[in-house]
Amino acid sequence: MSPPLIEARHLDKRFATGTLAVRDLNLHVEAGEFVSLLGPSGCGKSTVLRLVAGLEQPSRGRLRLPKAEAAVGYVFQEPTLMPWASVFDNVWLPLRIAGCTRERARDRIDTLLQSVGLQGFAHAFPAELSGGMKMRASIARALVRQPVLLLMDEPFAALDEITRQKLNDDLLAWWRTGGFTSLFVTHSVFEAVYLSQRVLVMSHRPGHIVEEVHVEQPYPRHSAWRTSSDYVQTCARVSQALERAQTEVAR
Amino acid sequence: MSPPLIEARHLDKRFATGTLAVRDLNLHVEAGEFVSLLGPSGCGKSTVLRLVAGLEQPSRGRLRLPKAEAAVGYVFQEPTLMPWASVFDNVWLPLRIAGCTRERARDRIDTLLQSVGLQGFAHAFPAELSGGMKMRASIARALVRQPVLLLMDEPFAALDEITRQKLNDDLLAWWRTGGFTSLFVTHSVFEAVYLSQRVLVMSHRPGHIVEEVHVEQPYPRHSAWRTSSDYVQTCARVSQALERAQTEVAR
Amino acid sequence: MSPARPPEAAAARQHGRDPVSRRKVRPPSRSVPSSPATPSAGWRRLLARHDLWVPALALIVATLLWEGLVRWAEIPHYILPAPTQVLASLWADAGSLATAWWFTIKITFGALLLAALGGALLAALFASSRWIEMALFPFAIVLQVTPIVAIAPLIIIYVDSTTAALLLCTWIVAFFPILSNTVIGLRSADPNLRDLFTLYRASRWQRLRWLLLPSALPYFVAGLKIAGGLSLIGAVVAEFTAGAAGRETGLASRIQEASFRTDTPKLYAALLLTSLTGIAIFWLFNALARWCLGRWHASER
Amino acid sequence: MSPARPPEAAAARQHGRDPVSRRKVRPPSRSVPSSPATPSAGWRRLLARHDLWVPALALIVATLLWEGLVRWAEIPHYILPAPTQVLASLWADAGSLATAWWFTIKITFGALLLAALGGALLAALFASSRWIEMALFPFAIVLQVTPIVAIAPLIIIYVDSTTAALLLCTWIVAFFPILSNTVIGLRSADPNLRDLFTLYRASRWQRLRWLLLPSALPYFVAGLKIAGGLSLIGAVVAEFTAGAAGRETGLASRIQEASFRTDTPKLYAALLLTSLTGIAIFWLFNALARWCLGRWHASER
Amino acid sequence: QDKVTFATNWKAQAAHGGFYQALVDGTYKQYGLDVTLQQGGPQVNNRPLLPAGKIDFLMTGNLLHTFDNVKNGLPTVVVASMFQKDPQALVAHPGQGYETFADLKKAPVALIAKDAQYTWWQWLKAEHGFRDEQLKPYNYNLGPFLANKKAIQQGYSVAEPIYVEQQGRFKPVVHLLADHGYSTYSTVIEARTEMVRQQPQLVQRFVDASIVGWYRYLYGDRKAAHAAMRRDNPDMSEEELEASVALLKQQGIVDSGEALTLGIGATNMARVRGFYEQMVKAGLYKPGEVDLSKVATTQFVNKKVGLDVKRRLTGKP
Ligand SMILES: Nc1ncnc2c1ncn2[C@@H]1O[C@H](COP(=O)(O)OP(=O)(O)OP(=O)(O)O)[C@@H](O)[C@H]1O
Ligand SMILES: Nc1ncnc2c1ncn2[C@@H]1O[C@H](COP(=O)(O)OP(=O)(O)OP(=O)(O)O)[C@@H](O)[C@H]1O
Ligand SMILES: O=[N+]([O-])[O-]
Ligand SMILES: [Mg+2]
Ligand SMILES: [Mg+2]
Repeated sequence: MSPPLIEARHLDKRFATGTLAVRDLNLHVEAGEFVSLLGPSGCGKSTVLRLVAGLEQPSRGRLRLPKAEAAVGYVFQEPTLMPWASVFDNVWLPLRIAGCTRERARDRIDTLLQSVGLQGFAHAFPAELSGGMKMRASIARALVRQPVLLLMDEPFAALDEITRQKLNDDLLAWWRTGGFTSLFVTHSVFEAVYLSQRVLVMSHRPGHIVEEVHVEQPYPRHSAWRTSSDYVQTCARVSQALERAQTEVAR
Repeated sequence: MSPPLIEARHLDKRFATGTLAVRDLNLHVEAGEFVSLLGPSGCGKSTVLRLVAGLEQPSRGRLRLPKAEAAVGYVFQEPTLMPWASVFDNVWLPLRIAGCTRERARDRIDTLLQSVGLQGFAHAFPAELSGGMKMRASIARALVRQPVLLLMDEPFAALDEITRQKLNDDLLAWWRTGGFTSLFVTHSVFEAVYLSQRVLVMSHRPGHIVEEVHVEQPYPRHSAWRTSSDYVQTCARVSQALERAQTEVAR
Repeated sequence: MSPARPPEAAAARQHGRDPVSRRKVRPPSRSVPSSPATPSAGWRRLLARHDLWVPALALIVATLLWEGLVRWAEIPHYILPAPTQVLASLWADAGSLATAWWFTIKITFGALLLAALGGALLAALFASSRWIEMALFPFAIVLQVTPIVAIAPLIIIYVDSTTAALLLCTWIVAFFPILSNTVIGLRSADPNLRDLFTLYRASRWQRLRWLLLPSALPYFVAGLKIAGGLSLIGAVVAEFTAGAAGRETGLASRIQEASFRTDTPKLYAALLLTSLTGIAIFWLFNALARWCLGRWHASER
Repeated sequence: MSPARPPEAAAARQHGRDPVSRRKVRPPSRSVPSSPATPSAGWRRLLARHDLWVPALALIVATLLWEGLVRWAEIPHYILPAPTQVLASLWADAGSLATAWWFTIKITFGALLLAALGGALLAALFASSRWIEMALFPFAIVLQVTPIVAIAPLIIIYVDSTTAALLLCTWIVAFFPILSNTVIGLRSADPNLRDLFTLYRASRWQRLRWLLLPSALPYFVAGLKIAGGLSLIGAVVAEFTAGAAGRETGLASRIQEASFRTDTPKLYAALLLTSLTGIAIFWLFNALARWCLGRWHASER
Repeated sequence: QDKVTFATNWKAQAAHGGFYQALVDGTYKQYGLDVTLQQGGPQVNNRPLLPAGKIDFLMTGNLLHTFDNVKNGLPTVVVASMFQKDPQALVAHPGQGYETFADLKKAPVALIAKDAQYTWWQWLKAEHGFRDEQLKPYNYNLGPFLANKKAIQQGYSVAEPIYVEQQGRFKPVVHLLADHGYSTYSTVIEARTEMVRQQPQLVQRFVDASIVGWYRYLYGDRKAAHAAMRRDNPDMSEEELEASVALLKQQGIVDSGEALTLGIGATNMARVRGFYEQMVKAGLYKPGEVDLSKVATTQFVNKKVGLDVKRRLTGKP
């Protein structure tokens, strides 16, 4: 068996302000898995993603990360677009850093913009986009370079249900063809269950993983499954776990 | 009958870039109503809210707004906190502008921070908050000064389900005691139906209101109603309207 | 950034020219682009350029006040000449003043170019390493606070060409604001965007070009606005101390000549030219700021 | 903003003192606040203050190189004195240099204070109305680009006190960077926050105090960093041109005397004092920037 | 006691000795004057202060400045010419082929201060064939001159040679401009015409007291004057001041020519006219451009004032 792609053992993260965001976190993600992370607002989900991306250093504990050369895609919780660059240039950035010219990147970017519904806005500047459009540009950017690990922090929160479902399906299709590992933060139990193989539920801050729900449904998953009782039951299990996590007294 | 608080007739909004965000929008909100606005991402919901707040001028059409002295509360789609001020000072701002000292404001602010779950973070700076916490601070700010009109642009999108439901109930309670008018943008059909008397569904950009769903359920509404078939049916009606709106060919 | 811009962008640019009318609340009826080209369209367009005629008007009013003051208080011309006398002198000496002006302009823009390049490059170097910054910044400050007059002998000894000496002195005066502002600007990049570049393993050079420099642009341009005037005054002061009469001479020589020969109207004519040049340079950088920040930075929107 | 800060904030401030070590990836084992007070704690704390010893070391190295160059190339002392000669002269003339230094310091900080106040107030005035800005900005530029030497007689005629004349001249030199940067800063406020203030119907004054000024702070401080050095050099140059009469004399007089007498070591001793003062002022403003921006602005985090 | 302010054109030095002498030995007070001495400096332009009424008397280096004033309609006039000869000189390194004045125009570098570049340098060009290509600015620092053996520079014959000797340890070649046709008076006292008209008595007292001051400075005990000068300009040493005085005497800067008979300050309008005509020839002025009757007045000088003092001090007739 190959070693896990991500492995965190007894991780603490205390910020300079003194806030302990994460305490004694244990996490284990295999290469190619699709894992969702759920938890109350402010519990440390974003912090975990940042730790996994290497953007923060743990205060304590051991963290094994993918090799430095591995391409990581990251959808930040805020759109994080360069305000001086057009949507096209923003999406181009990861490829550009990797040495790909505008011409060679054009097809891929056009396709991606199409699928996030931003065709016609390639030349718009971020300040001229709606909130959801910014987020979609940011999603396109994370996918433009075939990632080995895709970290997404509530990517679809600002989108309407229909766009959201379409992008859920697109994401699953990309994941299945791309074979990347996906760590997905969301507040939607339905989304977490629909997308992932495992749903991890975090406790209140200082956050740690308190429960894990396995979703047995094989891929490809279709919208039809959303109406099945299996789906509803799994969602209910996650919701209950979430409720337990929220009411758990701080250890 | 008193005149409507907000009335828009044949409103167009074209931005300086040439984008036509809103076309021929008709809107009518009575004083004291709770109205939700739903629509695909980028259809012009935020633009409508900004027009109603007087932050944008319509390119064409007639718009009747509340009197200039009326206190308006606004939760922007992005948190829009002052980065140099603590959470307390950010929430204090509307009162401070109205001439209320820190001391006199303290109780009200503490209560509000408590109810959005930010107790203990009064002295934190925005950069030290999670995405959801920023949004909650921003919600507290919109409510701190008893508004006549409350405009909320996807206020709960970044929050987990449990916090979201709690805040939904809080919001309804405030609305019923405060007697203000509420115009609420959301992507969640469930939330829209749970909260409002009328749900307005917007078409694709250039946006206009294509359908209107009345929610007959009287207030107070409780979580129990969420499991009733009446609720589910109303939600389904809204969803279908939304689907029709999305597939509607541009006029 | 993008080579091909859609027509929408062009419209925005057009619009962006006029910061005042955009802030006004336009009545709905006027919002539809109208006003077909009438004979007086050019004139009307000029009227809409508040950034041109408001300052011009203010300067004219000030000039009239000055004229009035001089006449009313009977201030003798050798203390403060009236604008009419200054203009008469400007007209009478137009030839020699124009030559001098052109020479000063060349030094000013030469030094400004060097200051912009030097300041930006040095700032980029500082941004690449906090250690380099801490080690070298003191020397930049030393340059800024050393009076040219004091080191002029050293420069005269080691720099043969007068033009080179003038450029050097002017550069010393002008480069610091650009350096200091750009260093701050480079540090002001959005931390989230920094993280993004780290994540994509951008090289130092890529990070500098695509993240830090655009982030620093507002500060850099602010530095340019300061350095523009400074390099003009620097060119004049440098010529005071390191220039020589006779051959290539600029406005400083005209100023000094007029001063030593108590020709006050001519002195003020030269000062007037300097002032107008300073205003023009500032205006130029304002336009530059609008051009390169107009579409995305709050300061120019 | 908030008078009572929780202990967390104090900890952050403590931490914020040291921008370098924060950027380093700290090994997990070190992250827990440790290091009990040992006898060498003070010494170690100094070692951690890279912002102090790195520049000091760089200056010392440069001094050694300079000494070496002068000795190796046998540069005569009247062209470029060796640091040892400069230090000897500094020591020999310590008394008169200290008096002069103190006088220059007073002018420098007086003018700097006036420049900061004047620049900020004027910028606030400009921010209150685009028309006022357009009408008055040209005059600010005129002040910036008018050489003091040329208008010194006018100032001496109308300003009686030498100190006042010096302050005025120095102010003219120093205020523009603050004005220009602050104006840009005031315009850089986040458009969303502007909307927020509009929505809550903040008065002009409230908008200025609670939105525009904090937004402008990074630019204002950047302007201060430039103006600090400029007002020092301005104090020196002003004394060159407007200060000879009085008994009270500053570094400029020492520089001039030494220059006329070709007492180059003393000239450089005075320049050295000026340079060190400039560096100290810059360092002061760096600390100020860290203090007032450290917790929220990217440039100091 | 009438309060008057007298501004010099430079920091205190031996060339201002007579005025300091009159100030400290009570001569001015004796003449009913409460005098304030205001120093000048290289970047300090005291000239506009006189017509503006901020000062009452101004010391000026040569007559060219006064010509310009008159030409430009400034109401000032020369009331006394304290130096019969201008100490302005060109200084060169010895043994570099600059033994004659004519050699100087071959120098590759001439370090000349800015105000000179716009005044007598023009005359040197027109009259003696100097060229602008030689010019480098002189900022009153000897470094550039000492560093370049081929360079020449301007100098006050009673000051710079002493400094050159101190710093460069050699005796420079000194060529006085006055010896080559530069016939201006120097260290002239200018006053406002209005004051000359309305308070001739006051002007007369100032001129007389200054003349007496100069005699006492040159021939009497000047210790106190030197002390006062060194207060204003702490960098001067007693030795330097004494050396300057020796040169003043040796070169006959102050007390020579007509001054020997008419007293210090002697002014001859014919000489003023002669100098003006030379400058016209050199192209500095157009003929008739300057009304010479407004340049100077002999109303206050040529009255043998102070000759008795000199006699008493020197013991010679
Ligand atoms: N300042 C602006 N300049 C130019 N175009 C703009 C501007 N603001 C919004 N738009 C355009 O107007 C349209 C509507 O934007 P709006 O923000 O109202 O959408 P929205 O319905 O709120 O979408 P979302 O659900 O994604 O927030 C979009 O196409 C957007 O590109
Ligand atoms: N840079 C920081 N400095 C100090 N404290 C921080 C910082 N970033 C986050 N925190 C704190 O760490 C805790 C966890 O934050 P995090 O952003 O990980 O939450 P989250 O689970 O992503 O919440 P949300 O669902 O609201 O986005 C919060 O209490 C927050 O206040
Ligand atoms: O006064 N000097 O010209 O030397
Ligand atoms: Mg988060
Ligand atoms: Mg929106």
